[in-house]
Amino acid sequence: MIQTTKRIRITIPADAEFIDVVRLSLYGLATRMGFSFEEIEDMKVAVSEACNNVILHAYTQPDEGEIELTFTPHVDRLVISVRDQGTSFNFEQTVKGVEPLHDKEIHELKAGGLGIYMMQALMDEVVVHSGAGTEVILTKLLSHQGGKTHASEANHLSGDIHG
Amino acid sequence: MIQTTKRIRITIPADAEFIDVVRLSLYGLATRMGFSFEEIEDMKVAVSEACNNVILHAYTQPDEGEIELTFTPHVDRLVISVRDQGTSFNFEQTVKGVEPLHDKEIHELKAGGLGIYMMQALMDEVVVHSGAGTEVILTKLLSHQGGKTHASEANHLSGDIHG
Amino acid sequence: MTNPNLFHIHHEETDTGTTLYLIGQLDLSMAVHFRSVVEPLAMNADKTLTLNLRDLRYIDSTGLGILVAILKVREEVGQTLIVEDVTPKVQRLLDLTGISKFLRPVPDQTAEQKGGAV
Amino acid sequence: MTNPNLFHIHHEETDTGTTLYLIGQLDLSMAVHFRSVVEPLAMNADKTLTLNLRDLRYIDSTGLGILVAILKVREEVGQTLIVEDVTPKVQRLLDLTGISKFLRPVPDQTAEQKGGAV
Ligand SMILES: Nc1ncnc2c1ncn2[C@@H]1O[C@H](COP(=O)(O)OP(=O)(O)O)[C@@H](O)[C@H]1O
Ligand SMILES: Nc1ncnc2c1ncn2[C@@H]1O[C@H](COP(=O)(O)OP(=O)(O)O)[C@@H](O)[C@H]1O
Repeated sequence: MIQTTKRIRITIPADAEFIDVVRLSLYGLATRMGFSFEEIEDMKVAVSEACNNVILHAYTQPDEGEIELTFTPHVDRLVISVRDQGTSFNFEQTVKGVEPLHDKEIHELKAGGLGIYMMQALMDEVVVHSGAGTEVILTKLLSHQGGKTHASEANHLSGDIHG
Repeated sequence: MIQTTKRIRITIPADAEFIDVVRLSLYGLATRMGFSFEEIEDMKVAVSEACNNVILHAYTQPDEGEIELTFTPHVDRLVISVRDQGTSFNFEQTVKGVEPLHDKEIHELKAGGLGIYMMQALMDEVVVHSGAGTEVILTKLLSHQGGKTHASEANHLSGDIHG
Repeated sequence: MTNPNLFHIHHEETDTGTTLYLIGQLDLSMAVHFRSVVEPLAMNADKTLTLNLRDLRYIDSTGLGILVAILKVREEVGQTLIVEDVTPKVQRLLDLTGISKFLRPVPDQTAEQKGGAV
Repeated sequence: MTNPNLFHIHHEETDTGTTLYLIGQLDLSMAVHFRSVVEPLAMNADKTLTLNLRDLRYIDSTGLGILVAILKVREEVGQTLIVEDVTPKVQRLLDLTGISKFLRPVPDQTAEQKGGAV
């Protein structure tokens, strides 16, 4: 029903107050595509992590820049791009240091550094382009084992009569 | 908390499937601004009417164009612009014919023509620019008689401890 | 676990009447579907037609326009349209547009509180 | 009638301990506020500190990072952090990041089903 060439673009100020609007939009699109609630939660967190990073790391002046998001629904996946025009960073270098806390002792813990790890753990693909600013491209596949849920979602989409 | 110069821009395909995403974004922004649920419902309907009109009337080719929305939060109001690049129309002329069904008999009823009437009834101000396409600018004031609700909303916004 | 906003229709049929429960958001994306379901039922003069709006979370001029069209069809076949369990949110739009006065409320439930539809 | 997503904290104090109910979405916009509330409590070694997450609808690395910071503070003052009524959604993120193993579940409620936190 939602075709592959169409997309939604959302631009928000690089301000944490606006990230919830992005999550709500994502929720609206993803339910219509037939994603399960768990998949949608995964995407909400991953996209928020990308936005958090723009707000925390991309712009030197607080409340200056913008975050540009593009949601492109495909038949079998949702591709989400999160772009900023801020200072860039070396993703390959950074990603090497990225790790969860499973093997740590409590005194070794640091409070930060979980964002990129979570994006990678929650999405099927994470690609980062850094140059004039940063573009993070997050991809989530529509799972096929979830076919039952999706069929019933699709019913609601096409509005079939129940009962 | 949400400052006056900031704004959210959302571009969707001129396709009814995507309007719910706009309503969800609006809900997210408007609750944070402290609008009451009734005011938010009013805005959801009004913005949807503007989007419906783009989809139904602006573009000759179905599924061709886009709808560009801008949400600009001010201290005392939310201003929403809904723009298309489609065929324009004479708003002043059209608005004269706009009326609700209160004084009609059942056989006089027509199924259409309620959209502009509802926008005007539900918003505090409706301005339409027509030229290369159409821009509908919808304004809703943060009501002051609703101060009690807003104060408690604002508490949640600033995250005050309850209890 | 489904998105409560996605529109669907629950259909209940008795010997004397049909009740459609409209669930979720009735907007432009669902208008064609809704119309295709309700119009044939509206043309049947032998049965009452009731729309239960308890779980209708959203409606705009698209859905209201279909209600108007259905009202006219019911009038033509010498019947009425019963609309029940209207939430305040939806009632407000029915009042605003003037559609309320054409709807026959269910006597026992809504007549007194809503007051005075024909 | 409030947006259930807007974050706030409900605070319960007894002679022996403090329980904070985290309600709504804990994201970057609420991180500073949450930290300012929870950190002073974490430094108090004389009282237990419990976070009730029953109504926590969303958390991301921002909130999880504060949990980690609080864990460290509790460790330093020779205490633990009790986290109770964790929903599956939040549990998943605690497991994914490896934070689970540092949290002490409430014995009677979550010990068996969640299994094996220290
Ligand atoms: N959009 C961005 N612009 C600039 N730097 C970034 C961006 N995203 C991530 N980074 C860099 O990558 C690092 C790791 O990010 P992350 O894993 O999310 O953890 P954290 O944000 O807690 O440091 C950041 O500290 C930052 O230096
Ligand atoms: N964005 C637009 N582009 C072109 N024409 C428009 C647009 N919006 C409204 N119109 C014109 O105004 C008329 C009245 O609109 P409205 O009151 O919403 O009722 P309806 O859409 O049911 O006709 C439409 O029929 C159309 O001719």
